[in-house]
Amino acid sequence: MKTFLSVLTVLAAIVAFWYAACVPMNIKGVLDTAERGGAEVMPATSKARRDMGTFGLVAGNTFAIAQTWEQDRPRLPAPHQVVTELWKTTVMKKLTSKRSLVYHAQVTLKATLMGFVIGTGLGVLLAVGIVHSRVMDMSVMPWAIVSQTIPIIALAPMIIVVLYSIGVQGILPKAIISAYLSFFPVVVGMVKGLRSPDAMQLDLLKTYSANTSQGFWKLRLPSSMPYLFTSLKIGIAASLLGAIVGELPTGAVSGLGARLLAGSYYGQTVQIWSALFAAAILAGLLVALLELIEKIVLKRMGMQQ
Amino acid sequence: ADDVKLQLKWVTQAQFAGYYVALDKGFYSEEDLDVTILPGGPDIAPTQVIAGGGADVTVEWMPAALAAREKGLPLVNIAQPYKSSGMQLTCWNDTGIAGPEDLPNRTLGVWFFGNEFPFMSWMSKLGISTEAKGEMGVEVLKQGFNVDPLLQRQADCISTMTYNEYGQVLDAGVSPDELITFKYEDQGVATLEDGLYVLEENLDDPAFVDKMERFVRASMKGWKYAESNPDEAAEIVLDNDASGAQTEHHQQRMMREVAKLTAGSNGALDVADYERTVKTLLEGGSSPVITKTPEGAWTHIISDAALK
Amino acid sequence: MTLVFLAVLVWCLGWWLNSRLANGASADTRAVKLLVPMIFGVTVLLVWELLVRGLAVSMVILPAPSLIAERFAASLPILWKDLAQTFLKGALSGYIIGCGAALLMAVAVDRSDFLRRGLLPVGNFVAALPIVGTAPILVMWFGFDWQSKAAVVVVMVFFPMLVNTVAGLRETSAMQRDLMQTYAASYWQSFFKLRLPAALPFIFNGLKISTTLALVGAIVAEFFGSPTVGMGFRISTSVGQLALDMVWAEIVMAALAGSFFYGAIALIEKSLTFWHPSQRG
Amino acid sequence: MNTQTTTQADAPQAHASERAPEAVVEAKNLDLVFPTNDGPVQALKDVNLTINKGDFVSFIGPSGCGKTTFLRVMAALEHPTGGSITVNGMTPDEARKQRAYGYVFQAAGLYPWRTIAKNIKLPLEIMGYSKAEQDKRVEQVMELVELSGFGGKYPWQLSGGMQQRASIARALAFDADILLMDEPFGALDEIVRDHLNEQLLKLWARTNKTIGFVTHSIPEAVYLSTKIVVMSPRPGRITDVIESTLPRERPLDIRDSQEFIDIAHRVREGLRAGHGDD
Amino acid sequence: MNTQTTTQADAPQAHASERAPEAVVEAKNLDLVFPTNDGPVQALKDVNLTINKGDFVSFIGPSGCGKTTFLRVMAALEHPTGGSITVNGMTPDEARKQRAYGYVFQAAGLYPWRTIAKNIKLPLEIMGYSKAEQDKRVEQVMELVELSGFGGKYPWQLSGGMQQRASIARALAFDADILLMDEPFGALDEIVRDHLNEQLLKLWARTNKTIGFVTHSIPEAVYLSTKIVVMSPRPGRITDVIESTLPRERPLDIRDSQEFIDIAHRVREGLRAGHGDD
Ligand SMILES: Nc1ncnc2c1ncn2[C@@H]1O[C@H](COP(=O)(O)OP(=O)(O)OP(=O)(O)O)[C@@H](O)[C@H]1O
Ligand SMILES: Nc1ncnc2c1ncn2[C@@H]1O[C@H](COP(=O)(O)OP(=O)(O)OP(=O)(O)O)[C@@H](O)[C@H]1O
Ligand SMILES: Cc1ncc(C[n+]2csc(CCO)c2C)c(N)n1
Ligand SMILES: [Mg+2]
Ligand SMILES: [Mg+2]
Repeated sequence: MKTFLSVLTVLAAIVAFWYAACVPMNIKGVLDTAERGGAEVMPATSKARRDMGTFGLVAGNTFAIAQTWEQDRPRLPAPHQVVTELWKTTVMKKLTSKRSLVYHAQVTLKATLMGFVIGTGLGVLLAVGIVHSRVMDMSVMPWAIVSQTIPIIALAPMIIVVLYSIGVQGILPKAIISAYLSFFPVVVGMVKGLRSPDAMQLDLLKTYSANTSQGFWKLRLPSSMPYLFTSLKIGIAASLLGAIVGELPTGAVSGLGARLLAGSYYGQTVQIWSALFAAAILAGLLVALLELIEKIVLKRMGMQQ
Repeated sequence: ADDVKLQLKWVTQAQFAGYYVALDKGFYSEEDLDVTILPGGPDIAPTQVIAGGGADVTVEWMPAALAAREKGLPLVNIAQPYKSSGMQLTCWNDTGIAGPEDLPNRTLGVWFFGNEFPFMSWMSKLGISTEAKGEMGVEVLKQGFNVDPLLQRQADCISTMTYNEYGQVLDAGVSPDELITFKYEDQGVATLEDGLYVLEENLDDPAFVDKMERFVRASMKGWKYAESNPDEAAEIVLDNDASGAQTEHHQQRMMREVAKLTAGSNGALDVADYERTVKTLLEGGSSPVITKTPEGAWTHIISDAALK
Repeated sequence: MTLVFLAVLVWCLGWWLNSRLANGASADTRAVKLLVPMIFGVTVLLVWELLVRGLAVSMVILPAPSLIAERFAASLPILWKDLAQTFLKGALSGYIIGCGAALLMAVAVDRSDFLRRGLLPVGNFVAALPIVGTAPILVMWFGFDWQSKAAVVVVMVFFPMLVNTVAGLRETSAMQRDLMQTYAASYWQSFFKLRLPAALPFIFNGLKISTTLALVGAIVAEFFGSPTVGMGFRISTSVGQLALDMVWAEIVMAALAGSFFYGAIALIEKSLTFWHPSQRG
Repeated sequence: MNTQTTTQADAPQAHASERAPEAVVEAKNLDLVFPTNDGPVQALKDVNLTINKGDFVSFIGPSGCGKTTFLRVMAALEHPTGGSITVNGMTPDEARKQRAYGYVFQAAGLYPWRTIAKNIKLPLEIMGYSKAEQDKRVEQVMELVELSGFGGKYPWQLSGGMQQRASIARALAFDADILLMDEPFGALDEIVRDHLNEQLLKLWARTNKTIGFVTHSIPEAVYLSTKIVVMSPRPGRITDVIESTLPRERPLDIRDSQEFIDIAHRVREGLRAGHGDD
Repeated sequence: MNTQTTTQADAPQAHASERAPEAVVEAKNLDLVFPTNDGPVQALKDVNLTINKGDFVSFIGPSGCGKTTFLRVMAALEHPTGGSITVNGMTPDEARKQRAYGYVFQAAGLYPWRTIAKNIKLPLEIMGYSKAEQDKRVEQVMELVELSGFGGKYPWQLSGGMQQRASIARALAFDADILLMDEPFGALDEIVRDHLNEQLLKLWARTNKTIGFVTHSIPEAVYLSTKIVVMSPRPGRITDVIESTLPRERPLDIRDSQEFIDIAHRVREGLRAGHGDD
């Protein structure tokens, strides 16, 4: 409840700031339109306005302020424009329509989930290998880090083409790009988690002469749980980003990535923003779902007080 | 039916109306073809896709195709539905630009990703450096996907296509007399756009050649239908746009403009146009796209057979 | 086919060599710790080279490492200019601004329970905005040069850094805080003497994550508009020209710069958080 | 069980005749309930206690009876859910602001990023002692707890007992009026313990500090204290308060005196009763 | 100092005449050096010790003298840098593989995601006891350490002393030949301690386990042990090994006997000598 109130206040502050920011951001566009419409603008030509500070423009043309929140192609769309667009493209459209964000979100979601499963599965396996094998630890870990310094957006088209040339197409290439982004946080988190038992806890098992698999199931895995969930939450957000990036070199025909791109292509800022928000909301929902599972699991395990 | 995969150069839009019309009107199935149209995008190099076996035939601009050929990817032009170039440079009138001689010391938006070659040739012909702003140089920006750099006045001029970006500038509320445009056709540096290209080795296969004949025939039928029924063609394009981002108004206008560019072509490559393109590219200044006259970069076998 | 067979052989050989080294007597020496990943990397490169040649993979799909190396060596001046533009100007300045702002914000958030509760969920939301969408917007706002790349980096690194720092500042044990209470230490005293040192491992976690984000972010942003220099610019133009060797040369450069950056931060971390169990090893 | 009320009521008066006692801590009907998810835990119930200036009060009782909790209430680290408590006539919170407390926790709780010497220096830095004074005091207390020479080591390089001694040194380094110690000598052997017991008594006599001291050792409680508080668990309450009749000057061999043995016996009986309770 | 060699050399023979002793642990010239960043720390130096089957051996000495380290060497948790040690005629590592050890650590070290009962069950699961047997044994040892009824609680819901008792129960739940206990009763009050001491002696008598026991309490060491090992620090070494002459049957009041007091005196002297050393 308290959280809710705080979030609400912060949101209100952000929205207020956002509306205020719209004024200087959009004033030039508004004045250009107004000038073309024959209105009296100060200064009169677009060229002169270009060299003026935005706040000076606002001060000189107070009549235009209201219009900065209603522009067609604003530099910064006003909150209500984004919300309206979101509303129009989710609730007001048939779910199967190509213009429905829900439809596009669902396309992206499929690739995201598939990539997430592949990525986290691989990440966990790799982490287990790294914790149990010195060779893996010493040779793979540095390269896992290097792999993340490679700009995926440059690699994505090539991944798609290479997979294409060996006959893999459809959702899988996108999922692989998504997995590429999500495996790393899981590896790092799980390695940390699997190594989190302290010396005494490990020594205890040694005195029982427990074997490696017992050590894994009875000590390492349970103590890695909080780390696992933290990295899963980062991982799913990364998966979503990966799926969106993966949509671009497959022709960006559908999915949130396609919406983002199309919006960008036609300078439809409102559409970009609403697709952006849809992506963030989707990520939020996925993370919230994981959080719920985390709560249940940790409670069952007695790790949450 | 024979499968054909067509890779487009850009996203689904009226620029490719002929193919969508042929698909939708059943021209392809009449020829016993099962055609899949793969949309392109900013992150897709059609030449790379065809090299990887992802497509049988691709829509590409000739400079990029010839460049790929020199890089060791033997692409061959089998048909040329676009007769003339739609590329132009669009500037604000109020910046004082009246002719090409006013371009130095300006900031220009240019498309890269294989589309920069005509611009480079033009600049080299004008003797303008693209390295830095100055008396004899311009500042070049890698333009993104849209016309914002012009609208936001981050650039004095940007590249536009007659059928697409130029319309977007007008849609933003700008009137044509606020702008001045330099068509590449008028500047004598036009290069061929939107031809159909296949891998050379495939042409040794009679079955493939036969397939392509039928494909070109049906595509041209689609193009001619689209030219004469622009609104219907635009509608078909809209139906095929899976992203749901295109608007009817924009596609209808695009179709009309595109029709002007395809009007002069029956599908066969005009060798004079080809040679003019090669000449332009060879003159491409310090780092020309191609360094020697290409051999075997086109063939009339298919268009001849298709159009007889 | 023999080349493919050779590739398999090289792989097995490399792995065997590493097993010997990693489980050997001198496994903890600095040399071996460097050698093992090196051998792994060389093995991967060899296998790549052999496979590409053995399977006759087209150079426009995947160039062989030898070709990439050749291109790399031949294009050093261009690579350096691109690195300066993208890494030094874009990524680094964005990294410093973003991480610095996040640190300050974290302190503010940590002081006020209200802000923490209200800002963190909103922050998590903003962090989930996909860069592919934010980059074009920021290019539109901040222009084509490195400033917009820095802005993208700021947006990318801000929240991972904020979340980590806030978590770190709350990491102290109850007893450690109680001790400060019995001294009636002021907020800033307990901040500098207890919470900041205790938070360091987390702060470095955030800093390390941010290094990889920063470079990738700057490169990606260049796809959406840039001057005619920069790693992202070079990559996207080269792909259009099918100059895949150049693309890979830039990727190698990015990986080198990124790894170096990461390594530098990790080194600082080691010297500042030597006391933490994870560093005592 | 009702020894409690009588003893407590008498005690202050008995003392009063000797010298005017000045109450430092006064707890009245103190209650403390921890809300936990499987029901509330009554850690302290109806606790009444007066501690006078210069008292050395030991708390003894089975584990879980609330000794730590009561110490924490005195130091304003925990807030009672019922009753009242004053320290030097103020609330514990105000007293804490005046830096009235030195606290030794049940576990050492040294900061791992500081060396032993720097750990001991911590409160001195916070309270703004001069550099020279800091160094002098660190030197002194390290000697007192026999850790000279270990100043440059990090906590994890020391054995458990050495860490505990460092944490005692940390609490002794500055001049707190009230010293609260939670099983400070638990991890130490008898010799060191005897030595530290002696040192602590000397320090107490010299500085006239008021000391609250939790221990599990009956002889230690009897040897050190002017007042022994016996507690029993579930709910945590005081079952007996024993005023020591031993003199303030206490050589180690006082532990063989009949008086000592009698008091120890009474404490043991009280403890046993507490254990029988549950 | 030279009591060490004589006592040790004599001891096995002296015993041998009573009943045939069977050496369980034999340490010869044991050295252990920890490499740390400010130079090596000699934790054990030239340690010689024989522990016979059924012995109850206590280790006592100032903190940091190497008691924990020696226990860890016996349990193969630490490897000596010099000398040799055998357990049941094998290396400690081999003995560990045969599950010869029950170990109680200096801190409780319970797994926070397991309830008390499940914590105690852990070794039984690992060693493959049947479900029914597991439950029976958990029941038994929980009663032994007076924790019945707390089986369903999680560790953080218990006070420090209760956690320590749970960890003792965990080590008693399975049939290890050798029980190694590192200050198991340090956090408990005297009453519980007395009770657990008695219980431990009974268990020892019944099962004929060999027990290694670290304590800081002289009476506890004397009351429990057949052999008391006195150690001194820097470097950690054995200064005295005292064979107890007390009978195996030991009622609590044996602590008032003269024999008891004499042994305790000798231990105290040994300890004091170790302290004087540094
Ligand atoms: N934070 C807490 N939340 C819930 N219960 C608590 C908390 N702290 C202490 N308790 C409970 O309060 C009671 C008193 O605890 P306290 O730590 O004061 O005991 P103690 O006398 O110090 O025991 P010990 O000798 O074992 O240290 C115990 O039953 C304990 O379980
Ligand atoms: N991991 C380690 N690294 C370095 N030095 C260590 C380590 N463990 C122990 N020591 C050192 O070895 C010596 C013996 O330590 P040990 O823990 O055996 O003492 P102890 O007799 O058990 O003391 P206590 O009674 O305080 O538990 C000490 O000086 C300690 O500082
Ligand atoms: C990154 C990027 N590269 C190239 C183009 C240019 N382009 C490719 S196809 C085509 C025809 C018009 O739609 C145009 C203009 C672009 N827009 N964005
Ligand atoms: Mg306590
Ligand atoms: Mg120890």
